Amino acid sequence: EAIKVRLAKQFGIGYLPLTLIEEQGLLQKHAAAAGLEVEAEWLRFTGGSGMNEALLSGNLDLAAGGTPPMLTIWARTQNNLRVKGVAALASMPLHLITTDPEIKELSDFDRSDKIALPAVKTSIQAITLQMAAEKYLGEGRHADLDAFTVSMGHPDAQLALLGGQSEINAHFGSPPFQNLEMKDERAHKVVDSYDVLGGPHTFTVVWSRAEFVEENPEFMKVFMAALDESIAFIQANPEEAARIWSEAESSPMTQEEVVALITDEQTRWTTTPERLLPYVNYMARVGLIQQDTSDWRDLFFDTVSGAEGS
Amino acid sequence: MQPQEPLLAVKGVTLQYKTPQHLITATYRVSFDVHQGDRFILLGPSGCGKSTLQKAVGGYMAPTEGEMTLKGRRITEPGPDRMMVFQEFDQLLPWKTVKQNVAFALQSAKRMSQREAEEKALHYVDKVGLSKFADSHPHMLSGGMKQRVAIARGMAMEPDILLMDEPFAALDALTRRKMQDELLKLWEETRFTVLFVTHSIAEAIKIGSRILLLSPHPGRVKAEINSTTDPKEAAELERYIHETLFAHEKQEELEHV
Amino acid sequence: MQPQEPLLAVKGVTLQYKTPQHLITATYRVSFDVHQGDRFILLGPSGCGKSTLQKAVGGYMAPTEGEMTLKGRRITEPGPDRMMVFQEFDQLLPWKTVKQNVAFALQSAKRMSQREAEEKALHYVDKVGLSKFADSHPHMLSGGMKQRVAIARGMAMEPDILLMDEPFAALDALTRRKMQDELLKLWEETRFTVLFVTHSIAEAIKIGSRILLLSPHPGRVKAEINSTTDPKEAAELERYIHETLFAHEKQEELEHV
Amino acid sequence: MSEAVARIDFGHGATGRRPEIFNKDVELGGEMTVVEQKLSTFETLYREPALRKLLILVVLAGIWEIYGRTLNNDLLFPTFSATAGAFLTSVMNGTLPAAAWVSIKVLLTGYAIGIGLAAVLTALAIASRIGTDFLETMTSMFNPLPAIALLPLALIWFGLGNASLIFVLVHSVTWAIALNTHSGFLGVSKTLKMVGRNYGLKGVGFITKILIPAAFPSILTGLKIGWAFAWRTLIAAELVFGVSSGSGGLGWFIFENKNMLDIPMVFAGLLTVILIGLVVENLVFRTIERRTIQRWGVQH
Amino acid sequence: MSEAVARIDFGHGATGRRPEIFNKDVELGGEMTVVEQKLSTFETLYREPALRKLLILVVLAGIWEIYGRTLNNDLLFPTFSATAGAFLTSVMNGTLPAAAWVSIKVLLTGYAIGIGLAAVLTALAIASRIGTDFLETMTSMFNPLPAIALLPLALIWFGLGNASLIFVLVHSVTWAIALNTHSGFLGVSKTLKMVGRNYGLKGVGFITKILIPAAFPSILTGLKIGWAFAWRTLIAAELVFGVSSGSGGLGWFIFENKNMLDIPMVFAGLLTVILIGLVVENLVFRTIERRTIQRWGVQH
Ligand SMILES: Nc1ncnc2c1ncn2[C@@H]1O[C@H](COP(=O)(O)OP(=O)(O)OP(=O)(O)O)[C@@H](O)[C@H]1O
Ligand SMILES: Nc1ncnc2c1ncn2[C@@H]1O[C@H](COP(=O)(O)OP(=O)(O)OP(=O)(O)O)[C@@H](O)[C@H]1O
Ligand SMILES: [Mg+2]
Ligand SMILES: [Mg+2]
Repeated sequence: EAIKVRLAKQFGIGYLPLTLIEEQGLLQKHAAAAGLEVEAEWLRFTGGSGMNEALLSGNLDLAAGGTPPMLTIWARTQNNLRVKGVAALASMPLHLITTDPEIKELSDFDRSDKIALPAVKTSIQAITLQMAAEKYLGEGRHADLDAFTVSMGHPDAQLALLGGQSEINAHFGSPPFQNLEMKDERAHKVVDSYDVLGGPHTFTVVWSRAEFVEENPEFMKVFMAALDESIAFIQANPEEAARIWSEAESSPMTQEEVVALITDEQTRWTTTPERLLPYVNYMARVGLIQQDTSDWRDLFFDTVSGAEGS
Repeated sequence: MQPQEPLLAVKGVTLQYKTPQHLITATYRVSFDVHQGDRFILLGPSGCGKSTLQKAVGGYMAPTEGEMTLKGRRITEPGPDRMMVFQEFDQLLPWKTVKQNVAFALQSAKRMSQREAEEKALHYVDKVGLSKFADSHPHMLSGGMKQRVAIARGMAMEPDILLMDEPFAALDALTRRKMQDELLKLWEETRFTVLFVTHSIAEAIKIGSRILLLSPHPGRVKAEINSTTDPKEAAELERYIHETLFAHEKQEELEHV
Repeated sequence: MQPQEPLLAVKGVTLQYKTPQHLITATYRVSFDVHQGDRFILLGPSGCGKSTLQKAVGGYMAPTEGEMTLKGRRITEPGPDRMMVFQEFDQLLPWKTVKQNVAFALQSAKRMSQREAEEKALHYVDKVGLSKFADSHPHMLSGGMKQRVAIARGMAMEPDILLMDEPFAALDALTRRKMQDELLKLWEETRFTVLFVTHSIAEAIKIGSRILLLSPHPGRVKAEINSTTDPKEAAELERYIHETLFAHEKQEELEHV
Repeated sequence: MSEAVARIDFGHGATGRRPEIFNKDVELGGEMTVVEQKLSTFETLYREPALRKLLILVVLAGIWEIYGRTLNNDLLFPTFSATAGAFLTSVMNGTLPAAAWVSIKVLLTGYAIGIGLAAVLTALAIASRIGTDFLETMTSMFNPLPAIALLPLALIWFGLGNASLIFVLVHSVTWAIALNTHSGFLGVSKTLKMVGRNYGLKGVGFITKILIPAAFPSILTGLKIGWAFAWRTLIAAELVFGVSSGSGGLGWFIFENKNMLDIPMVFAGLLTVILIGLVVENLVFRTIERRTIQRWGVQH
Repeated sequence: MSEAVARIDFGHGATGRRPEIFNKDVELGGEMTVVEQKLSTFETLYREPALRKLLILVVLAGIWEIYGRTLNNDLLFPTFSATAGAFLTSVMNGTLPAAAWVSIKVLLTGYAIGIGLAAVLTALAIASRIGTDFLETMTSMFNPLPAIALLPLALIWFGLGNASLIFVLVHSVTWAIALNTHSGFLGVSKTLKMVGRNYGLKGVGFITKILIPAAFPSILTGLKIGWAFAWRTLIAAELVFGVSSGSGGLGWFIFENKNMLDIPMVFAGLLTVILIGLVVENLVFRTIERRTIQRWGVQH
């Protein structure tokens, strides 16, 4: 009997491993090898919150998105549904970019400036910004920059930033938007999340409900195998991966641009979670979530527990 | 005195309009009986509650006090057994042509086939002299023409009891006479019962077999009398009705002078 | 013959209603002159275009052919110098009380102060016998009462020319006579001009100083005659008008028989 | 009461056999006492609209509670009691009232401007044919456009913040009100229009003194729809348009709590919208209706 | 033409001096020729609604083009010509028609169900007092709720995909139509209602044969508003609800292109919404109006 799975991803280069799995039929391939039959339905969401709702209502099995939605739902469900991470997809840096030449560092922001980011206070960018503020401006000043932030989707933020006709003069984005923005001569980087966290950190993750994972251990193995293969493929054939991705997403970026994104020295394609604990600890400390842990393995099913995460 | 059961029995009926601010008594303890085949006229000054009485008989208003029965059964809701011709000009369905307005009533109320209904409708539309306008919509008619359509509709329905509220008021002398004659002719044929409101005493005597005289607002019964067909008696009756209805005003006028 | 300039000159006026499907000619080349102080009556069968003519004089319709001038100036739009009393019952503003309906007209058209307008309004509301209902909204009135409010409004405005379309049709004999007398009394006082539509030949002779007889649809001028106050002449005139208006029908009837 | 005092047989017609009845004392009037039928207690209660509505609300809350309990999925659909608890908490700590107040301020501004714009458009439409065509064309073109379509223009013209929000609100309010008002104006009885013109009223005077009162039921419906859609749009727009932190309204309150998966709080935010809707309907719109439409007897 | 043929002086009243006029040949009728005033060419053209509307559209497009050029900011607001170009391209390669078709299918389903539900609610409201209260309460409560509020329930009841979208659409359509229909029903003249009851019509028959045609202008306004808001909601909801691969509608088309920063494409998607709006207004709603309201003479 076929196992029906519903998987979701969002827009962006961060979901490249999933795109490859879909486009290359890796799930079916590994399922066949394991003697299973898998029917996969791929869904697209525009944000983590809709995805979480779909997951909670049993309309979705594997969700993929940024780390905060996963951490939030993890913190909320440990007493009931037990939603946890399945695997990381990639570690990528987030850049705070501005077009204002006056702004060199965080302390240069003032009332007249506006920083666009996906969701004030709750998105990974907003949290990273707070952590950056704590680190660069000093203890207890983590919320100082919140007053300058504005929630806005990446495309709109980029248009506003580069369109230059609004008061938005900074954008805490994500790849590929930040890379495209950096091409503009007025743009420069103010903060790099890797600096804030002290090294690479996971950007996109896959998560699921305990019920599904525990009922389909074989499928989880198939999924992990497919994920491993696609990541290996990305590392081995970045050009080919770029081509497949461009085609699947009908991206307007050139092949070179996509390859550059994939092979960016800061980007790491790995299923191993990196530097999630600082996020969890920080979010728990400022009260964004009610749970805390000192072991990153608490955040994940045993799919990746063999790895050396953090 | 009258062994026969009345078709419509109105017993001590008080009709009131209630609005949040006001309580208006339109008629006060009005009683009368209408028998099968009567041409019963309601006559009274403007605002004395004639239309209100008709609406109550039509089943649109429940009396505050008293009782109205039709064939022994209490009147509780409107129905096609009591076909109404209203005083208002907007009683035609604007989305139907003249012919359809009449035919639709027949189809709805009598479950006639469309064909049959249209034939009958055309017949009555012709009777009121509107054949040329059979396919016009009501908004293209003059006031008097609209009222004639309503009359045609009422007559075409051949109801047990036809309630007509000043149907001929908007008609010129000749058309009015024609309509009166049509009504009487139809009555001769089918002997239906009609409850007719009018302002014209002459019309009351001509059309009616029995006449109810109402006092000014709120309407109470002043008299209920028989009509006549004899011209000399009619003249006398007319004078009498005139005096009865306007006695009060006459006195007042005298007092004023 | 008549050196005096007419107040209202209607010259060869054809009035038509155009709808996507139809073209209806309401009146055909009608001409007449109304002089200052005339009580001019339009008399004719139902649907002959009397209301249409009034609306054209009122400035609501432009003639397809011909010309209408008021004091030598072509009529192009409605205005308070030609106050209208319509045939329809829904001519009162439902959001104003009886008193306000009259007063509002005075305030809007004559820029009277509210106080003055209300005083005058009450005076005329009293004249039509509705003092008791001065603070009622129109939906609480009977058909005849509504028309009386409209009459009060028309008279209160004291316009150059008062256009009345069957104003008394919904009134009972007594109220009607009272209203007729009020109108004539007012006319005695101010000698305004009135263009009056009626169905009653007797009323035409009583109210009018000059009478226009129209043919059936489409309306054409059959005759324009003077009225009279002499009772004997009046009877003769009534008979004459009756014959003139209904000659055609009489013949037809004869042919039918 | 009056009594038959004389019987004279006048007529000799078909039904002439019947005795005639004459009441002499009618003019005198006498005291008019009316004996009314009493209503049962149930009917008296049932006649009270506030009670009926309360009953409906209680039933709805009950259904919510029961459904929430059977579903037993607090992260997706909390029970009524959990929502009410969250509501009380956030009312107590002031966050919810603050957010609601921010939204209401913006909303009322946008609503007022929208009404004004609708008035202008409808006035033009009534005044001339090209105005009618303009209104019809604009409405059919712009009314279906979602708020995101306006984002670029809003950013260029008004920048971030409330001005842009108001712009979007105006967009969601204007067309609905204009459509209803215009169709209301067109439906005003020909006679009433003639009466107004007869008074010499033209232009603005004609519209405010004749058309608006005469078309009031339609306009009020437009206002109700506009009000509701203003709320919807505001809440959605706070997400699309971005909110500077610290100044968020109800939309932001909902969105933020949703992001933190604090679902009872999300529902508390929605409950606030519902409550405001109920209050406005029953206090504002009902009162207007009672004072106008009902008193004028134009709805039956 | 008729001619005065006799002059007899009947009266001797105040104005009795004037000669009397008698036209004998009136009854014969004669040919009735009417000489009409000619209209100027400009006026003839101006009387053509299609031309006037076209003019408005051309002017609007012109304004767009000029504003777009002066702004010269293709990232925020492309010119009309750039948008038209993108529109043509995506029509040619079939992506836009496909997306539009997906949306239209969902939309029509939701719209139809919404109309049905509104009909039921309004029927209940007309039938009983508690029905009226129910409709009023539900409308004032739920109409202001944005689509996201329904998301959890939609997910539980219908799962992902079109069924949920339709649910949200119904929510955006029903209340507006029900409000308009109900107020239309209430505004139907008392006399017409009495006429209907007089025919023995009750319940559904009364509603379909009397109330609906009599309240048609109101209902049509409700339908127009519902139609517009269905579009708005659909486009916004496609983003909230996500899409299974390859099945996106116009909302998704817009979102996707925005993500790729292909702004002319985004505007081409919006232009499609506008065009559909124009077509529906001028072909569907106009035709209905011409066949009903205009023929019946109920709007002036
Ligand atoms: N809808 C209403 N609300 C309140 N009062 C009303 C209503 N309709 C009529 N009335 C009042 O009831 C009384 C009787 O009205 P009705 O229409 O029955 O009079 P009528 O005899 O038909 O008069 P008319 O000959 O003028 O038509 C009047 O005093 C009127 O003010
Ligand atoms: N709005 C309209 N559209 C089309 N035709 C109309 C319209 N109004 C009136 N007519 C037609 O014009 C003719 C004259 O109508 P008008 O109302 O002037 O008659 P009238 O003399 O006032 O009749 P009545 O005495 O019955 O009121 C009628 O044949 C009628 O069908
Ligand atoms: Mg009456
Ligand atoms: Mg007329």
